Amino acid sequence: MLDHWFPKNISTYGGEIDSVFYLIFYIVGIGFLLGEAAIFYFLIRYRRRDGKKAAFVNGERWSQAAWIIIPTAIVLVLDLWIDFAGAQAYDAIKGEMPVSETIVQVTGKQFNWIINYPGPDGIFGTEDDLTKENDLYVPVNKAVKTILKSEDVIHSFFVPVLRLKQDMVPGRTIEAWFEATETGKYEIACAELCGYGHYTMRGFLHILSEEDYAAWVSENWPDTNSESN
Amino acid sequence: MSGATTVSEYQATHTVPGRMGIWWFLASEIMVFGGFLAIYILYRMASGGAWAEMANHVSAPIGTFNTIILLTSSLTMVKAFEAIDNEKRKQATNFLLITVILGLAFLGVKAFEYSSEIALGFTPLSGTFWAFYYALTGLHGLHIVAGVIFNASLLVMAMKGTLWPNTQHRVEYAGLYWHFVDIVWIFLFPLLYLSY
Amino acid sequence: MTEQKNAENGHSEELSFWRKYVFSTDHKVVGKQYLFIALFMAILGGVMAYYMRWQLAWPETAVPGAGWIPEPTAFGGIIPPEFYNALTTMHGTIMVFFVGMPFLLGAFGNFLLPLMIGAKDMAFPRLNMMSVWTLFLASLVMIASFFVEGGAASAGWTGYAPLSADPIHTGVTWGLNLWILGLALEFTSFLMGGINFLTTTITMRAPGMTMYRLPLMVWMQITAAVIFMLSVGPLIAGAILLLLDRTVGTGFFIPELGGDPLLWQHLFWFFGHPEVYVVLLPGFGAIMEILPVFSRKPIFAYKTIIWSTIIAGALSFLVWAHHMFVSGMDPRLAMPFSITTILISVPFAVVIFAFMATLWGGSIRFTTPMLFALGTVMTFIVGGATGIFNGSAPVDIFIHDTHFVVAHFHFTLFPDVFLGGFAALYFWFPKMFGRMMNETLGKIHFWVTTIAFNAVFIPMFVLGLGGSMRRVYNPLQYDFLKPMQGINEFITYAAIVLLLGQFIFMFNFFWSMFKGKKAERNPWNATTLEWSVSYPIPHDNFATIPTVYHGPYEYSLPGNKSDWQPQHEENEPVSG
Amino acid sequence: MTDTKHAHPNYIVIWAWLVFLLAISVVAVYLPFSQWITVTFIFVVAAVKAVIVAMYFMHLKFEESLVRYIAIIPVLLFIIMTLSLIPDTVYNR
Repeated sequence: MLDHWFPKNISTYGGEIDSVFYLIFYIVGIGFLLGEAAIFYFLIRYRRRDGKKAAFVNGERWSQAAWIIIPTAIVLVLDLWIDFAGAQAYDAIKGEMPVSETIVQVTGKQFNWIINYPGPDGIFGTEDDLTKENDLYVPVNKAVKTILKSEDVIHSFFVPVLRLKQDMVPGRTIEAWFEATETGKYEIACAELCGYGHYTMRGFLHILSEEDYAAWVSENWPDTNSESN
Repeated sequence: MSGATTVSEYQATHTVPGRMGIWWFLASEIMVFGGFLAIYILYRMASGGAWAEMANHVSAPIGTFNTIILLTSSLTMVKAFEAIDNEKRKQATNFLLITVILGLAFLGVKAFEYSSEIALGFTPLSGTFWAFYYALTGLHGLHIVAGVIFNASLLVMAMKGTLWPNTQHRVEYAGLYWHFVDIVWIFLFPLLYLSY
Repeated sequence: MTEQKNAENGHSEELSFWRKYVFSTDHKVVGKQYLFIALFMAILGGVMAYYMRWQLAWPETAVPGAGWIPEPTAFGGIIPPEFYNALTTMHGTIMVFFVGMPFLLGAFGNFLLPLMIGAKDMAFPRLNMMSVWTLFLASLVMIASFFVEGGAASAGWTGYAPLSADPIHTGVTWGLNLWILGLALEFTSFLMGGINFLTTTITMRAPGMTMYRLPLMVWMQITAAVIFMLSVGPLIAGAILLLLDRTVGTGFFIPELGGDPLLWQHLFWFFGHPEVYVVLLPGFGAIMEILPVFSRKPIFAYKTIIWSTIIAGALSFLVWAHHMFVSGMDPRLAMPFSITTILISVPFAVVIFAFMATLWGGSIRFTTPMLFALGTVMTFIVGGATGIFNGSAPVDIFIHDTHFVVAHFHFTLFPDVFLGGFAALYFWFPKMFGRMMNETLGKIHFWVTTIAFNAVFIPMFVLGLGGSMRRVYNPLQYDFLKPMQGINEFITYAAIVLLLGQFIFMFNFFWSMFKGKKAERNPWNATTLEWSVSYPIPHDNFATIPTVYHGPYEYSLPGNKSDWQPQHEENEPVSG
Repeated sequence: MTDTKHAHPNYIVIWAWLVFLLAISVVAVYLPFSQWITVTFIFVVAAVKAVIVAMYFMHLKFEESLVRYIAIIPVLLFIIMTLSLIPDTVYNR
């Protein structure tokens, strides 16, 4: 049932995020149901009846306070469990960035994504750079490093299927990576309010198979490609 | 302050409402100036010494002179409070007068400083250091203005004799505020004038 | 009572209409003024919510009831994106700063605090009057910002720089300047109020009213005041610098000129998270008064609750970066802040468990205030629980800035401000206006509000998990959001029901004020001091300052025949 | 209104100390120490001056503990905030 909630996941680390979510969902969900059930039970069981006086329990004694200390201790343990699972997942995503051959620079500006490919030499700022708007082409099953920048205001590079979201801050260079496991054409969205055209900031992520990607590369860099061959 | 009669042996505090209120006010002021100083310190650290060139153009002697003025005005303010505690009205009035004059002197020196800096072309738009310089000293200056106005109103009351017997404790509250503004300057001075 | 007046309050009889009802220094009148400002601004915020919801459900169609808005703000009821962004921004700002705070802190704090501690008025009555008029001015400035050229602020209620720092990015010029000024005035107003609350509570309690005999409402008010006072300073500093960026042309938050946009976010959230508790705690305080009264039981673990909320307040200063997990800040900061964030659920768990334990063994009466109080607790649990998802750094990568977050904070603030606020209003209405509110209408209002509220925001969680971004003008732009448009339409229907349901309240409120059943002095048999004075309460509250003999929640004491023991009566009350 | 008579120390001596501290911090700038030592020194001196003003001129020394907490907690909070912002604002830009 829960699978319907999320968009499709085609990222190598998307599963980690989803599983931490499920972990929290089950822990919190069970706690939630128990809590609400207890309240409902108390409300029915202890509703006002004629001639029945309420108990005088002020919770000042330890034996009484135990009724809230023990559940709180359980909450604390579960919190630490969630923290621990979260820390592991976060480390896998944001910790060491894997070595990647494909590097792309994405620059947000009102209201477009400018996508720079370094070309075969792998260096930005040389002649063989290629600039596109809103269309990002990457190979499947390869770690891709994105260098995120912004020209004017804060944007947020959001690819739902990759579980990737990273703000682009003007004046800073922020790196993020992903590795897609499926080919296809997916949407890129801006997730941070960036002005009146915020909602139109839609881009496309084209995940190409190895052959298609090679074809795309040779199409865009015909000369250098033949040299390097 | 109509309710001040309820201070009784049941209270956990012996501080009267006026002083307690001033201290809470100062606590919030500490956070406002603290926020300002934090932003300034962080930017200064991030600039990696690039501001030193800009900071070289403020005049440390004038800043030092102004610091002495403000420290002295704090002294006269607290002396006025002492005089009030000792029921020496004439002395209290005199000390209040000196405090007001010193506060105005501080503002005058500051105005001279501003005008000479602007004459040299250093405006709030001349770089982040200058923007901070004008923002920080400007906000501090506004506090000084407020303090001078408050002190002057107390001075007028003292001269007319209406400060006693019900409102003389205001000198203490005005003093607390005045010393706080002094403390802010104690930090602004090395931050802006010395640490290049 | 009039014979006993002394020189100090003798002037209260001769006051003109203006001094009595408009420029009054009486904390009870000031509290009511806060109440009316809050209710008026709530209507405004609610209408904005309606416009936004309509646009999200049926994008770019004419909104019924928006035809009056002149061009170029709207076009014959069709809302353009600029205005939509202004609506989201102003809805957030108004609901948090001009409804939540005035309603819970301003109205109930001012009205109840001196009564509850047995004081004749606030420590600084004139400062109190100034605080409400500053808020009034701030509200005017906020409303005026809609009418200046370029429209109202549209950079989000968080006002992230550099979108907010330079008019060229949004096209909003004076609208955003006025937004900053309005906020600054609002902060000033509540700083004045906070100083008053704290000083009054510390120095002016009645004989016998020790700190551990204070009603929890008072404790929550002063804790909130301290939190506000300590957190707002850096944001005031930041706001001044932002205003200088916009008007003078400095570059404190503009990267090309050497500024750092992320520092604004740090400053905003250093204030922003504590601010949530500033709004939250007084609402909880009201619940803590109401639950014992209608369970006829002492609140469970009084001191533990006090210290839990103080710990939560202290922790709230150490969690701010959880709003910034994907902001591009140093990623090493994320996990420490994630841990503190999730740990903050512990003190709140204590409070919620204490609420539950208070119900246990009680004799529960389901009056309207009690229903609202229970509704607050039961829906707030959802808000608290979903906070764990947001607090977990990896999960937040996906759900950040989606409607999941929107649903989460509405699930914390709506129960607290509106359900809790309504609970308080139905409960203390007899003391404020001398009459009872209609119970039947109150119960209908409760069920409509609670059910419609859940129908609005539970689907919104699903929307957020589907990836739906917040503040998006037209969700149909994105293919992956199109299948979920049905949810959006459902939410809008529910939101309309929620808003229409408030007419029941408005009718009940104004009708009861003039035509309601006359209230007895203590209609709920409550123990705290405010119920020891009869309506109309004179300017100086108590003819003689009461002496306090008991804690605030001595219900169903074992030796007593009646089930309540007023704080100011040494022995058990004669009339059961 | 003043509930208790304050103890009044000799304010002129305190003022003399403040001016002396001001003088050595100004002089320190011109001494040939490394920048870090100088900066640390002048800020330590500034802190000492602030404490002296607060303790004597503002009578914090003679106040009850509650008032001292009101004064100290914001200062601590300011220090915590500044320190925890250093990793991001200073080194991550």
